[in-house]
Amino acid sequence: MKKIVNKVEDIVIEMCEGMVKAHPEQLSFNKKYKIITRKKLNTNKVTLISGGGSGHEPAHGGFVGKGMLDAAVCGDVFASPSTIQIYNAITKTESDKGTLLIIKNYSGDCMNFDGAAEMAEDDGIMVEKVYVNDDVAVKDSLYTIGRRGVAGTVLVHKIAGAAAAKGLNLLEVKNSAEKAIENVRSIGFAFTSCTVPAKGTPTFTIGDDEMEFGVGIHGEPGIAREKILSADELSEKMLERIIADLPYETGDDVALLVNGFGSTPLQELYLLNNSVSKILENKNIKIYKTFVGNYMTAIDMSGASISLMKLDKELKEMLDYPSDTPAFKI
Amino acid sequence: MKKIVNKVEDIVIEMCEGMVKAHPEQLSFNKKYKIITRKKLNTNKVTLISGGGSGHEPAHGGFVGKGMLDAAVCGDVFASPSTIQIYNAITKTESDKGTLLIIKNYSGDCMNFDGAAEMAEDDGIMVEKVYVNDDVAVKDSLYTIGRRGVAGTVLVHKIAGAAAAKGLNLLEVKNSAEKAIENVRSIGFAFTSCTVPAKGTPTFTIGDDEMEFGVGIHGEPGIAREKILSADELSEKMLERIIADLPYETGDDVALLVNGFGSTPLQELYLLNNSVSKILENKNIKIYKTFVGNYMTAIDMSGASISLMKLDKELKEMLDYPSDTPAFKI
Amino acid sequence: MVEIESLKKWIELYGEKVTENKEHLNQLDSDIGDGDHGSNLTRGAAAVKEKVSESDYDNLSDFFKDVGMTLVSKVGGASGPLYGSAFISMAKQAKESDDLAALLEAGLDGIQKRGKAEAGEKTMVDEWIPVVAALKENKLTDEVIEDSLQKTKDMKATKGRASYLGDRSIGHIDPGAQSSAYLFKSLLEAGAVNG
Amino acid sequence: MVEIESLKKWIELYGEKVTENKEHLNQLDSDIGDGDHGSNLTRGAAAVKEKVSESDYDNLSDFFKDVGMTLVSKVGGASGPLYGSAFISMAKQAKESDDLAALLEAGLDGIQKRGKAEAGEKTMVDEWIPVVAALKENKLTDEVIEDSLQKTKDMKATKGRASYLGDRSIGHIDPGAQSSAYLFKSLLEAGAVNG
Ligand SMILES: Nc1ncnc2c1ncn2[C@@H]1O[C@H](COP(=O)(O)OP(=O)(O)O)[C@@H](O)[C@H]1O
Ligand SMILES: Nc1ncnc2c1ncn2[C@@H]1O[C@H](COP(=O)(O)OP(=O)(O)O)[C@@H](O)[C@H]1O
Ligand SMILES: [Mg+2]
Ligand SMILES: [Mg+2]
Ligand SMILES: [Mg+2]
Ligand SMILES: [Mg+2]
Repeated sequence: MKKIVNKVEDIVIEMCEGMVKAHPEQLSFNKKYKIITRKKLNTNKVTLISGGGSGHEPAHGGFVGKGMLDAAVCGDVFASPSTIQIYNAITKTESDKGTLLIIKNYSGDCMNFDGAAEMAEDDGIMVEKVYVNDDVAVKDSLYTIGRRGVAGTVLVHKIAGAAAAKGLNLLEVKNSAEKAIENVRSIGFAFTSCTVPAKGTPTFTIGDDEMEFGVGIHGEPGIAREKILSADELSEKMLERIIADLPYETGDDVALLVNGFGSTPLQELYLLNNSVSKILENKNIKIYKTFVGNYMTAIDMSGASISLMKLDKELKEMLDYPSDTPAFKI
Repeated sequence: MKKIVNKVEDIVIEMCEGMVKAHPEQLSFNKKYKIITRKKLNTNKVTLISGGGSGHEPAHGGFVGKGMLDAAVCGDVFASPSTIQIYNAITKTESDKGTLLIIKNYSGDCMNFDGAAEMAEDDGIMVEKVYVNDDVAVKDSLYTIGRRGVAGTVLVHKIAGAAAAKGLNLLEVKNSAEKAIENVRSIGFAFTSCTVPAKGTPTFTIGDDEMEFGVGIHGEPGIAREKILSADELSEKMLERIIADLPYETGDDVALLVNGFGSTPLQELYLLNNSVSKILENKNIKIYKTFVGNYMTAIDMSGASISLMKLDKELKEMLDYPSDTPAFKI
Repeated sequence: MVEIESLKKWIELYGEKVTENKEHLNQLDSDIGDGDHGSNLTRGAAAVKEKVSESDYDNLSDFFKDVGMTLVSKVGGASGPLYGSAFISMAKQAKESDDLAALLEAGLDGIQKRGKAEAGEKTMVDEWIPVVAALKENKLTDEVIEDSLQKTKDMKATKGRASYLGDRSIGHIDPGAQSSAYLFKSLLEAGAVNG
Repeated sequence: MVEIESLKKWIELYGEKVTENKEHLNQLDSDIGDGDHGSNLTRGAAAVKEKVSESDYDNLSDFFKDVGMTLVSKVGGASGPLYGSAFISMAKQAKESDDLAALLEAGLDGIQKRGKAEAGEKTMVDEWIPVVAALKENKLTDEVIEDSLQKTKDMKATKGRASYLGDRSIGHIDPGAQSSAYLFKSLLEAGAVNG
């Protein structure tokens, strides 16, 4: 394992401190509970909290700031933060308007965020929750835990962040977040595995001509192991699944997020964006706004995901609403 | 070679188109000469042109926009753009106040930019040039071509961009750029080689416990092959060379750029920033502003560089001056 | 019926086992999850060890409560709240009886309240259910533990991270069932059963 | 003295050689540069082939000018302007004489004007200087070409990308010297010398 690291046990804390040091006017860090918060909290708006396992940088700390999150709770690498960490994040950022938790739909995250919400409610804090489940690689079923949350979460942060910044009340902000969730779909692929630092070796091995299609953001295996495809073919294949799912239709306006998984160079992400944009244009699905970069990563995995969010007038307004965070500026 | 790619020959064009499609309000692309320009050119300010080989994304196209560059000329991967490409960039962005070329100090770049400048001057266009040479890994000598330009170039773009945006004249903008160059120093290391797409295999091989110290941004070998170090040791070693060179002194204010080489995850860059910031603090070198990210990459190389720019009041003002480009927003 | 000393021994052995087998648990979790189950539990074991070494427990309930709260505070992931709930639930039960089967049944109950998993969903629950049943009949053996563990192999996961894999989850032992198997083996080794 | 047909053949053979040896040139450039010298020249060769196939040249100067301008326009890097300058300079010389040695001397001159490299700096110039000298004495042979190429191995680079390596550049053949060696071997094969 080759990483820029001191002691493996200290990665999360040192990384969070490094992030906060890069943005000292905007961010604060609570070391005991590993919470990154806005330096100046506004108690007159709904508080937005997200988080999850670490290893998804810049998520989630990079989305804390004006117009997006108020706090990000940082678990160990790929492990949801504990109930107690989240509970502390809620109590330390309490506002007059209540708190919305934006949770990626994983068993661990759901259990810990739910548990923390219960504890905070016992303290008399108003807490609402939304669960992001945008990954169309996973079958949505009543009999399973449903889909997982992946890169589309970033766009949900943006929409909910705008709603909160505009001063809407807790239920309204929750409704906006849910509307965002209903309209966003993602799918990804990986050329290589990530290496969880505590493990020190790649989570999976893969041939030189193979990719894992439908992969998540934790190095979990995807839908299938396949031969690698050209950028155009890959885009076609990914969009097919996404578009059919909602479905997105001719004439729809969308936000497009081309997201790298950590070690994918921008060169490749821009090239992928070119392929994806061409296909959407051919289908007359109109790209209202594009985001290309490493937003929701899987440590050092090589690969990318595509997310589309269908936009109506309200969502467009929220998307355009100013945000100023380390990793997302509008 | 695993890359998101269609045909290797088309990488530069498709990547540029993908970048411009992601920022349609800001950027235009001239496909024939591979020039990314601002959509709306302002002929009342000094025109700033940079560029070089491709493979350094987001450089240089990502720095075209308000408060930074007016045009980026894109060569093939790691090959300076041709004289004719650059000449066309100059003529197509001519302003009333002349043009400054910001050149990274490589034989190829110098020859092509110089040749293009001569051609443009023959056409009666005022052209000035500056050469960025911030890499302290290379000995500066009268008998060689001197140092090469690396990540510090981004900060030079920023300073020169601010000077031009403020309406200064050609010589003043050139002076600002030169002042920036005089005050910036960088050094980098790599854990892995990059893979030039046309070659298809890594430029160098390296052991699992080794790094290349003092490496450039083209997969060129560095000062020495060494055992990998911890983040703290690495930071100490890099800063030692940088600080001794200018030298930077107790009480100095600096801008700090922690730059990834393409496949280095943000997690590691933030952790590196933490180490570097701690050391600078101990030396009482004051960090005025920090930038952490993949700014000047070497395709998919894993590793990072550190750049410091010593700041006086004037440079601080220019650094703080608003810029709004795809990859650099202040 | 059970002595607090043997239960402290139990938790100590369990901590040792997950720590020794960290890589194995991570590997099982790499196959159908995210590769951190061993790391998560090792972190938890270290935190529990530190916590319980601070006090001299004279009642079971306090002991289990500290174990449970430490797991809930320090581990995160899915296994933190699940094992945490098990011990917190056992702490409550310990106030009423010190029957081992009843205690562990309460633990299972805690896991199912938190995680909503039923038998056959390829989770740690598939290790707990047969073990609790055997304990009730005083028939807990290594074979019971090992058999139920192996049975998770052919199951298709419908809870937890492995459920994203659908059919691809079949053919692998569930990591949480494996760590629970260590838990119950430790129980036997600690002499807490029939002791 | 030289026939335009044999010089067209020269350029054709040169294009073939760099294309065939693309990987080798890239590998030499990987050792002390950025690994693209073969790719750069192959791109140039393709562009030149396309360009010169369009016209039917009846004078040398126009032919060289098209070759040179194509390289300057299409290749970039260090080798584009250097080889480009060589041919543009030869185009000018061709207006005055058709002596091969004089032509190539003009080419060398063009390279040195552009790149400012002197003998011993481990560049293509170290291939050109002995070749031009030999041509003047009518003694150009494969050995001359190969010997000067091998001599670049022990040199320390002080121009071009390899100069960043300092002493680490010693022990490797210069890629630009290698491609120039192909250029001169093609000249012999094309029968342009003494032809
Ligand atoms: N809802 C659930 N009910 C019971 N056990 C579960 C549930 N979800 C997950 N598990 C167990 O947790 C184990 C994974 O734990 P761990 O790897 O530590 O957490 P994470 O999945 O968050 O990385 C699984 O192997 C499974 O046994
Ligand atoms: N100043 C110079 N004068 C003469 N030859 C040079 C000079 N700089 C570089 N070269 C030649 O160019 C070759 C490298 O060309 P190439 O790899 O195509 O360009 P780049 O270095 O831009 O990648 C070197 O091997 C050397 O022979
Ligand atoms: Mg996990
Ligand atoms: Mg090159
Ligand atoms: Mg796991
Ligand atoms: Mg080269």
